[in-house]
Amino acid sequence: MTSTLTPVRSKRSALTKGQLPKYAPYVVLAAALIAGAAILALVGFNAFGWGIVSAILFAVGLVSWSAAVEGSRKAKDKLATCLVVGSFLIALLPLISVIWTVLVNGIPGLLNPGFLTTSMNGVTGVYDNRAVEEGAPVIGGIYHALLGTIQITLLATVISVPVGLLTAIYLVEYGNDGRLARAITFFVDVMTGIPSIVAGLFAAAFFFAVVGPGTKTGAVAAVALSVLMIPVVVRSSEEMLKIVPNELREAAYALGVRKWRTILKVVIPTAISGIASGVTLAIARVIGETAPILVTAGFATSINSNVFSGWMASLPTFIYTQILNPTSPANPDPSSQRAWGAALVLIILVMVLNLAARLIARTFAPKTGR
Amino acid sequence: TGTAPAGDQASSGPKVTGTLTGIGASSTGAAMDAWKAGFAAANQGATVQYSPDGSGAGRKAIIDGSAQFAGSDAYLKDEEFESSKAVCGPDGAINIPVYISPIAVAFNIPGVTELKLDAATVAKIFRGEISNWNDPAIAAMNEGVSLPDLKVTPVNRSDDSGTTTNFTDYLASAAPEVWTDKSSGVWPASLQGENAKGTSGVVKTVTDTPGAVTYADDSAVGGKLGTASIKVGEEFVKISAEAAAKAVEAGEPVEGRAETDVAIKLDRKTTASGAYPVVLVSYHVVCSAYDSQETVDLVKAFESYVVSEEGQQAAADSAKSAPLSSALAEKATTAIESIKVKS
Amino acid sequence: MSKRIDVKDLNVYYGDFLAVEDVTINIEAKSVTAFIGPSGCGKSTFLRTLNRMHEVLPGARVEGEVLLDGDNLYGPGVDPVTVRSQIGMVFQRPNPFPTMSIRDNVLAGVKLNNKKISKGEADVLVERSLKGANLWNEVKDRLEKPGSGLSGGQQQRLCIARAIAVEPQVILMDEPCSALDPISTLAIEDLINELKDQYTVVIVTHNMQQAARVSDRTAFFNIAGTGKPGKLIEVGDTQTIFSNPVQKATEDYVSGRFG
Amino acid sequence: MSKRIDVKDLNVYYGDFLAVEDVTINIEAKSVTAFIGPSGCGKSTFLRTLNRMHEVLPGARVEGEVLLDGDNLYGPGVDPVTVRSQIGMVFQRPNPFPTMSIRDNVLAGVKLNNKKISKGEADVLVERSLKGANLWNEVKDRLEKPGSGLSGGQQQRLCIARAIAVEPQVILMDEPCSALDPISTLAIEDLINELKDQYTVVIVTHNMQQAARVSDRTAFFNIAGTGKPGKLIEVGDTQTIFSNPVQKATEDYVSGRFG
Amino acid sequence: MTATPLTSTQGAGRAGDKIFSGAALAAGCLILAVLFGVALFLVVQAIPALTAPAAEIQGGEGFFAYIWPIVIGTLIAAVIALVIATPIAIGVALFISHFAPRGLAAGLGYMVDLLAAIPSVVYGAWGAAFLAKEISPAYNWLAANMGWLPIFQGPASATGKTILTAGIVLSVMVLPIITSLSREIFLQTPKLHEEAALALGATRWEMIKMSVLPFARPGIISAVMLGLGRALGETMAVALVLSSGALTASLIQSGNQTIAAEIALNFPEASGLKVSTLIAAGLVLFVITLAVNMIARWIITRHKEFSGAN
Ligand SMILES: Nc1ncnc2c1ncn2[C@@H]1O[C@H](COP(=O)(O)OP(=O)(O)OP(=O)(O)O)[C@@H](O)[C@H]1O
Ligand SMILES: Nc1ncnc2c1ncn2[C@@H]1O[C@H](COP(=O)(O)OP(=O)(O)OP(=O)(O)O)[C@@H](O)[C@H]1O
Ligand SMILES: [Mg+2]
Ligand SMILES: [Mg+2]
Ligand SMILES: O=P([O-])([O-])[O-]
Repeated sequence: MTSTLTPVRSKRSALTKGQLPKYAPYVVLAAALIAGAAILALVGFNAFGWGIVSAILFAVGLVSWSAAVEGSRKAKDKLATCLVVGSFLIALLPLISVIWTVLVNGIPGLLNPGFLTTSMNGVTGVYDNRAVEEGAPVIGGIYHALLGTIQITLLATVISVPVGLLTAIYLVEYGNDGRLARAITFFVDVMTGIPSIVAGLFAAAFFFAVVGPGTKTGAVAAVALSVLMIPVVVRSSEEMLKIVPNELREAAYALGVRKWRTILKVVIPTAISGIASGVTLAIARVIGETAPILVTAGFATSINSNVFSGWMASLPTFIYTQILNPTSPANPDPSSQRAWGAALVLIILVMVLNLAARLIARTFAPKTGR
Repeated sequence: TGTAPAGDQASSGPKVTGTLTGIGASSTGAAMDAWKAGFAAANQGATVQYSPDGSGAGRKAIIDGSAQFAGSDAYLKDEEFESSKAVCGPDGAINIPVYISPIAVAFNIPGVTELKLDAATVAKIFRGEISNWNDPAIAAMNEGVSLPDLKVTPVNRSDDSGTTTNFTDYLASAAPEVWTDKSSGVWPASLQGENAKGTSGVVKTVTDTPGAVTYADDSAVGGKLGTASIKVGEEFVKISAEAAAKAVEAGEPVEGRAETDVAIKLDRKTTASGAYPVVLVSYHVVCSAYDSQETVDLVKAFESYVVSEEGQQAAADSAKSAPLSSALAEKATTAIESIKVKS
Repeated sequence: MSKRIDVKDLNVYYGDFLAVEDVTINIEAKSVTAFIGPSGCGKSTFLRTLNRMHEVLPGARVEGEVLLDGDNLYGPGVDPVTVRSQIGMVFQRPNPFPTMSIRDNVLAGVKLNNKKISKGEADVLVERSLKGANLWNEVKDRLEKPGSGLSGGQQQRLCIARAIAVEPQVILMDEPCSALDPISTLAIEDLINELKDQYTVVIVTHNMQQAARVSDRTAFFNIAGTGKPGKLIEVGDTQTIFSNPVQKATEDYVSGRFG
Repeated sequence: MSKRIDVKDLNVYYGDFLAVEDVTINIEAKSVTAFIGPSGCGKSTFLRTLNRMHEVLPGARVEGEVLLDGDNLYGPGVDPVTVRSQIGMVFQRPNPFPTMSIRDNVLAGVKLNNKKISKGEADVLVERSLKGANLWNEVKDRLEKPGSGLSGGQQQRLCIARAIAVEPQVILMDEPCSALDPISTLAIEDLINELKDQYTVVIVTHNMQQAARVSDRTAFFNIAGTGKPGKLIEVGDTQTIFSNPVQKATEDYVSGRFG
Repeated sequence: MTATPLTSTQGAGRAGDKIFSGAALAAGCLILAVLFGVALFLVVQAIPALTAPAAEIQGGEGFFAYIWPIVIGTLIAAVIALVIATPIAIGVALFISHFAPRGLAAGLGYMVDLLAAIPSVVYGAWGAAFLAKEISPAYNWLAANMGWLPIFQGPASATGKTILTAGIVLSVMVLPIITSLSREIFLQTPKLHEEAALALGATRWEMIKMSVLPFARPGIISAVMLGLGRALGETMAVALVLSSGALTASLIQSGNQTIAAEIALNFPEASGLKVSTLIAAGLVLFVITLAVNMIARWIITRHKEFSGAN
């Protein structure tokens, strides 16, 4: 056999035989868009429906063409790709919608002078009525709630992360799948299903019993949030620790490294990115909680910088009351503006946290660069 | 910042300091904001904190001693009154009316801002027995109003609520033949319909849904929705603060309570001219006796301010509530004066 | 069933790092070609470019042409999946699927193309492949057990069985015997000898004797120094390379004390 | 610095499965002992019992005694960590720490144990260890790069460097050269030769020549069949084992064609 | 044999091990203690409702009659949420880990994590004000065209605030939980196993099926369990979105209720026996979670031998 080593060959490569041409997806996409528009024109056109119908037509068209030309394996691969990309696009819809809602409604509130630096102390419906009826500026801010949220969440994190991480470590490294470990695993799962309000009531009842009736402080709220946070931390950390390869542990043990140092310096750094993700997830999960804070931290309208004494506000409770019990029931718009502004701040806060966690994770994460 | 009330009545009493803690109804939250601000401005060193956890939570709190006063849109139940004696002394807790709120029947019918309805028609609307706004029963009472062919969507409160208690109490008393359920804070489960959480929730839902109708504190309805005049006796009474105050005056004291207690049993079937009987009275529940003089002074000063003309005006400005009538305010003041240190 | 491979001017990169430079080599059909050379000179890297496994690593890319019976593997529109189903591979580190039983591991590749293989056929295939890899006797009683509970050498032979089960046209083996004992090594060498009647085989080995025993042609790779790219120094008939190489470097390497 | 190991009647289990049965062997101080035998016969398993790495696997356990200079490793109150810091190990599969740079990988034994070491000392140690493993030249310019970007053989040498950096009294090596080219293999063999002046070395190898070259004594393991436990068939001077073994099985194995 | 070097040295280091493992054990036990505390709290407070005469319980027909419709409602909402969220979340996680261009993946992951950052009140407000309105034409269409299916029986709710809408909002809320955990695990799939599949000529999807999904399976189940916990226990969003009512099979009519929302809606005004009833409802939810988890654990352990890790 003489190999033709000329780079430009007229005959089609055997390797690309029975394969869709490169432009196939674009052709199908164009066809799907046109057909989608046609179908939608029949039932009444709207952009959203057009997108959905075209996407379905595209997937069906591409997959069946591929099935006809390339066979079922490639077609399945294309189908999977369509589904995976499609699910991502679907997930973006609510994200964009919610973020858009929050941005549109929240920016006016956020741009209010003093929104981040003042509290609601002394703000009454009179001002809101004036704002609506006479066009006066909307006053009142979220400083107290922001401060409260940060402190309560911080305290909850300080409680939950060590407990959660240590528990995960126990389960993966020490539990040996024994009876206790299995019990903990099981009950941690059960704990994830505790409704947030029950966590709040439990924490409140606990502190009422231990400290005295009417004990409502940021710390009580932090305990309630910890009950919600711990299972998320345990679950996610446990999964991440489990997939650290055993050979790394063995490598450390063989160097005469103690188990606890191995865990701290080899296992955790290897899993840190996942753990950080889990912790941020847990924080995000509780930082937006309303119900448990209402029953544990009281309801403050003024600034309190001590988590261990006195009532404390938080952003979610602030948002909640501003939406459901506007400062002026007759003119709820200023309250709603403050609520959305606070929601925006809360989201930004979590974003910043998330970024920080990723940075931390990156510093310790396995180096894949070269 | 805060309102600086002129002609300070509360500050004429003893100088008070300390923190007063209240828990209770969320519906009076806006008024409480006004009272907190007004009271704090007049009394340096004294603060009031109020957590709008709900009336039930408030009553629980005063019974177990975790709050010094409760805001409640119903007076204490008998068994609650009995258990309050443990913390509040032998005379138990007393109910002081602080806030009157007429409940509007508010609807969203494009082009219609006023309707006249009687109790039975209202009941039928909310039971789903009248399903279109052009129903003859409605038309008969509203000559000259062009009623559209529009589906009726009744919207009720999804949460347990004082507004619902008073509204269903009105329907059950004034139209017992149609409204066969007992009065209750929870909407009867057998009725299918739309609902939403909180006064602002139902108002918003109705505002967004043509043909929807709900019942809500008048202050939150504002001018956005149409409101119904209710048939009392032979006339249709438009909702207003005065009409609500009249209906409250027609009520009677509740039996078996402390001598000075001001709990009112409303008469929903009143035929008093100009009275609007779909009304809710909110109370502050306070102890008849407290452990320390300081607390007594604080409670007295605060509650006096709340029921004073000026306090009522502050609430009206802020929350658009209906002020107490002077007769009622006087009774309330007497009750407040009776608060004493535990012996 | 077998195909020839012609590589022209191939440069292989990890990101910006040129790992293998300018390789031109012809690999005959139905023959065994051995790659030898010091550690880190790019044998594995180059081998992985022959079935487009290289590009799986992030940032990794190639320049140049690899022709499989005249068709450029890296031509426009070529699907790496098609390439890989024709060119099988055994890795330097054994990698059985830990979630599959031994039997399923062997059948993993076969099932991709032939879903409806009957149980009987499958049994025959499993037995033949495992026998080919000299593993049958050791695992025949625990075919349903997970593949991860095997010893290092057993795992490697399982991977060989998995690769030959799909009967690819070319088989690339990256140090297939490095974890094996002499008996298994012997079996694998026998297998390679059988395979070359039908398939094209490329094998990376550190074992000079092995290269001499099994291969028809040998390619010697070397590296000038740290950070420098690996290069193909010489390729030729195995006998020539071992007895009479052209390059001094080759001679030094093959005559060095052996491992 | 070196210690002798005496094993008495050792049985090794994975759960209920008896993997290695009834081994009695004496390993002299300052000597090199090679373990040979077919794949799956329990060489790795037995080796791991010598520094109590075996028990790291869930369900794994041993019965019997292993005496390090007369002290039973499995005696009551013995801390496995102490054992392991005196008896180092190189694994069959290279396992550098992915989170660490090449330099930190070498220093892992020191740093993970929180021992204080000055930068200068550390530099000296890194260089000495990497030179010992014949890796220095290849990585000296990229010591701060991650260890996972190395070729298979480079990773294995990195693991050897890591093990000798802690200067244990006994070094166990599980096929340390299986992934290495002849030059590196040579370097490692030289290293072993140096090491035995000070340390006790145990090495598992499939390479008969290597066993013959580096070891003073050789132990042959074998397995009767699938599911049967591995057994120590014969142990003796390397020369005797290769030229004049007592057992027929040993003779068959060492005289077989070699890999 | 006297004190040997093997036993005598490094006492301090050994103490470190003891302390560390002790701390880990203590943390685990603390969790059990807290959970025991919660359970005790629930049981003690629930007893009056469980023992009270039927007529005194809300609805007048006893606790069981009161609770079972909302148990079903809770399960319906959670099932809707998981049925929608699980495939999408796994798809999104795969997209980020194996499909998206590498440079983009981290940013995209970050975006999905943002969904977790949104407080539940905001989800509630969004669901009630925006989603319900936008989706109600679709419900009308379903009622008109698919009404023969009991779950799409008309007439559709005028406000769109149905259990299906609540389920959709819940699915958006659990999506980031499942995605984030699955994604991290997908990313950790050993390259070795991915390459093994690819080298056999597997397409990307086949590679995922052969090596990624089996490896991640226990992790995915854990992630789904976390999501389920959230879906079962979510309070405020459901309270705001759902126009609750009696149990109905139709998902597009108003009606149905979940336990957590029932508690949140009624607790503030509750007193006396009503409080006990609500807490008993919390206890029931607790038991449901327990049961669901037992099933899930059972599934996981059944396949233990082939678990991908290590
Ligand atoms: N994933 C990677 N990223 C960056 N560089 C790499 C990677 N893998 C290998 N290299 C580098 O590429 C070069 C060639 O490596 P390769 O693995 O091909 O060597 P090899 O000849 O197979 O060696 P060995 O015989 O030790 O397996 C080496 O310098 C190595 O450090
Ligand atoms: N983790 C494990 N669980 C159960 N059995 C195992 C495990 N690891 C190894 N085995 C079994 O124990 C026996 C001995 O295995 P071992 O790894 O010690 O063999 P080996 O002599 O080192 O072989 P090789 O030369 O192939 O590495 C084999 O039958 C193997 O299948
Ligand atoms: Mg290699
Ligand atoms: Mg081995
Ligand atoms: O005052 P409400 O109880 O109706 O909110």
